Amino acid sequence: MTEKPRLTREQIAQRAAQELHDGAYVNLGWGIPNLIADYLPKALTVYFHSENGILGMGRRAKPGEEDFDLVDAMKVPVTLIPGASIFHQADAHLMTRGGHLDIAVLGGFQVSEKGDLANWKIPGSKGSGGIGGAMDIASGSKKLIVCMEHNTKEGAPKIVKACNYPLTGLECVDTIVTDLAVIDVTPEGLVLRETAPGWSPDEVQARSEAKLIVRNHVPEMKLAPNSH
Amino acid sequence: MTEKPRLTREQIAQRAAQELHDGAYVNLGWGIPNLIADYLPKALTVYFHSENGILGMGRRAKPGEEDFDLVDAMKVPVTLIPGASIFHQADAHLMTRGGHLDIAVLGGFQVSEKGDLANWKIPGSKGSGGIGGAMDIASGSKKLIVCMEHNTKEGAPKIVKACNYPLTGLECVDTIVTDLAVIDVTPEGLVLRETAPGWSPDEVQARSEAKLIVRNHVPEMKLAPNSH
Amino acid sequence: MPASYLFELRFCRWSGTILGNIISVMPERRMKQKIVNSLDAAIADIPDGARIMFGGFGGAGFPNNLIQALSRKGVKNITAISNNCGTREGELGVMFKNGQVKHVICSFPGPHANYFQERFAKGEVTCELVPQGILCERMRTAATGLLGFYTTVGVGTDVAIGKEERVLEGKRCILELPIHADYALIKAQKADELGNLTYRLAARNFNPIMAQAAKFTIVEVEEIVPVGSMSPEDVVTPAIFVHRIMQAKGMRFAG
Amino acid sequence: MPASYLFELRFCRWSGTILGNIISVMPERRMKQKIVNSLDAAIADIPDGARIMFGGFGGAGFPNNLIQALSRKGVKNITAISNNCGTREGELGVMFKNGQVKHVICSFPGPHANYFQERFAKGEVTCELVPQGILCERMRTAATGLLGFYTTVGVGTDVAIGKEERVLEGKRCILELPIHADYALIKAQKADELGNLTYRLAARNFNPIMAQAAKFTIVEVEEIVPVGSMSPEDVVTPAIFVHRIMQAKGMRFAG
Repeated sequence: MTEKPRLTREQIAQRAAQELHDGAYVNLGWGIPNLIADYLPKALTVYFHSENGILGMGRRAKPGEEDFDLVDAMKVPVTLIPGASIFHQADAHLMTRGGHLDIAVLGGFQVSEKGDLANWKIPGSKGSGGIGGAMDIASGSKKLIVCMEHNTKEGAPKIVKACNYPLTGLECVDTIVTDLAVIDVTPEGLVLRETAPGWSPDEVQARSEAKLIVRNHVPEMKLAPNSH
Repeated sequence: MTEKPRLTREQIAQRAAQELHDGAYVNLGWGIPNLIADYLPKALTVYFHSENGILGMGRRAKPGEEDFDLVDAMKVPVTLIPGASIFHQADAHLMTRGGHLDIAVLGGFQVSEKGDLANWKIPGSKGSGGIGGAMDIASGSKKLIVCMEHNTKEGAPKIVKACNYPLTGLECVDTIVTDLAVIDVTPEGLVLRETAPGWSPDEVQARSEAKLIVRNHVPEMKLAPNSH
Repeated sequence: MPASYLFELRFCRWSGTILGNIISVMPERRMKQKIVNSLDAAIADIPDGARIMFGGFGGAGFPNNLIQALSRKGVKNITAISNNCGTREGELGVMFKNGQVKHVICSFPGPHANYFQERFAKGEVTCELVPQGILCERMRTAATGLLGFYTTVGVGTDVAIGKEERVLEGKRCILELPIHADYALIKAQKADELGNLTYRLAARNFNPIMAQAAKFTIVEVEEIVPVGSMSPEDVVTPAIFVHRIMQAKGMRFAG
Repeated sequence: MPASYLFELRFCRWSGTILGNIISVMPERRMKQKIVNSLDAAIADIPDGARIMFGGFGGAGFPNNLIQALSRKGVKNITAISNNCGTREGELGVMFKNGQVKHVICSFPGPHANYFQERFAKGEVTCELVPQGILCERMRTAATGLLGFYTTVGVGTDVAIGKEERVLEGKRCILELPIHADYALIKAQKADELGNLTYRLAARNFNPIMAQAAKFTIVEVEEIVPVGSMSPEDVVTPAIFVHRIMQAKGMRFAG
């Protein structure tokens, strides 16, 4: 089945960037979340946290500017903004786990209707797998946003009733931004807040396993004018 | 009963100072232990720890030299030696509790034959009492020395079968230095290592409630030539 | 458009230039919001019944000016978490003198905490004594989002009364629970305008731990410096833990 | 004789003068004993079967020179505690390539840990995956003499399998136990001759925690500076946690 265009990974990041607020302390995970820094609304000042012990990361280092003692959690050489601070990894995770970060954004394989997250291991995959900081981040952030495609490459829904992938955390997700929708996890269940341009709530529901609650009119996402 | 002269508080400190070894990291508690710094053998370099976050305390500040941001655990303005470091109170007690200090010296009200220590509250005393750092220090130091008078002012033994004062720690004391004796706590019980000049093992035993084990000849303490 | 170019656009708005790997930007919007201009304003929203951590040890690093303001405001029924209970009317003493504290969690009230002891004797203040290092760890446990820890400290003593005991690694240990607080009042030497802090010598003591542990941290400092004038490696308390800053000349009660 | 006079006598022997409140003394005896002159000497006494923590994260702060020496020495059956498992032959990679590690406790082996994955697939290496912050806390728990802690992290996941679960503060949590080690191999920027350490930027990462947690800490540094040339407030790892120091030019495997 040929489908309508979905959001690109960059556009998912662009939409997720709108969830950040001025002055927020923010951790961005691997994958789509890491693209968010490129799409911050200009009016925002956000302080980026890295779990290897940095608060106040700036942009990536340009060629020739790299300092390999100053890398982010993805090993990419970065810069610092004025007011940055450096600390050890235990203090870095004191911040994640202790509820000090305003917003964390992680990638995801599956999110359940209760907000359970699976994002570290595909069942049956070879090798050891790896957890990294995701479980600490998932457990403690004031607000956890998951950015992911709405469906697997094979078309299977990633918004599920219950995760059957290895879990990262229970009932930890607050908001899901996919290439089809923005969805909030509420005590009543998953609430469909926005759909991708050109997609109806019914079409999004059809590509989800979990029930999506539709309240009144569901608007389409607005991407910023400097869209890619 | 008029008794023979016992060691002064300063002489107890002087004898206890001989228990320190070169290069040791050492915490000195309130009271007699705090006098030990004055009696270090000249050949020793010892690094003094203070539980408010100092390693490498030097001598007390002289008049006019005081900096009230640089005080020891007794609130006395001190100095630093080169190579000193400053840290917060949690790291200071990471050192005490985590077994990083080579030697700690505390005052005592009672020590039992198993090495239990009571040093923070006299039964029936008015007021709240106060624990301070003593319980952390007692729990974690590689070697714990207690300095105290052998008997109360009323003549009651402070080396007891079991403490009836509120406890500071169980089976934590390694060595006791009193105004009558040096005693080691061993798995077999309390071993009398030395007596004060002019005192016999029997006389020391008579002033102790707990049984003191006497192995072979028990020498008299030697105080350093610069004795007070 | 490559990522670095987008960043550059964003920073150029703040006339950004690169200094080594620190990009010089001036995010004006946020950095002044934590700074207040009076001691009374600094503590104005602290309500009766609040749980408050107070930094300081041995006469050093006490937020004396904030404590004086809190005393003036006349808040009542405070639960105070502090190593000690003041020296006469100094440090926390004034809060006990005025009968503003109902419960204190401390390690060592101190030989000059006469106002505390008077109230304690009358039953007007209750007191939980905690070993000093365990006090630090219980606060740090709250700071780091953990729910409790096992320790050998206090086993077999009055401190263990009512606490769960078990054996781990062959050692008797007790369960200690986190100490949470609504506010921390702390003292630092310098703050930058974002709230990064440094401390002077042994005035550091409990202050960095309390800043991490409380929900809302108010700091009095000797000096406020511009953002970017503190080396990132020298920051002791990162700005994320600091919510309000007041520059105050150091009032000291050495006891 | 007053106490201060006795102190002065002691310090005068080291030609002590007062600089502010730092007394300039030169305790020659101890300060050189931690410094060794070769990488092989630095790790010479590490036996087969040792439990070793290795600092470093994201290509920064790895004790690469010490790891290379350990690999040359050919120790076997090592239990490695490290955030990752090397990048190809770099960082810890060489230890897996040579089959020197039997068990690893880590959070994220990493996309280029091919030698680890090969051994793991063959069952020659076992692996305990630990959430990264919990890895830090379990090491810090060992460092600080505590016996375990409760956390919500990992509840309901593979990480919780076999662990005690209970409810505290209304939250499901699991018991995590300390991670002890015989040695830590770490990387710092500067050491003074006593072993006080500072780190450069994000090369700090796990190094200070591991220095505290292991029984014996061996550090490679870029630079050794005289005692007294480091400000006491700037020391990140106090000398008490450092047992052996080797100056080594920085070998880097950025992966």
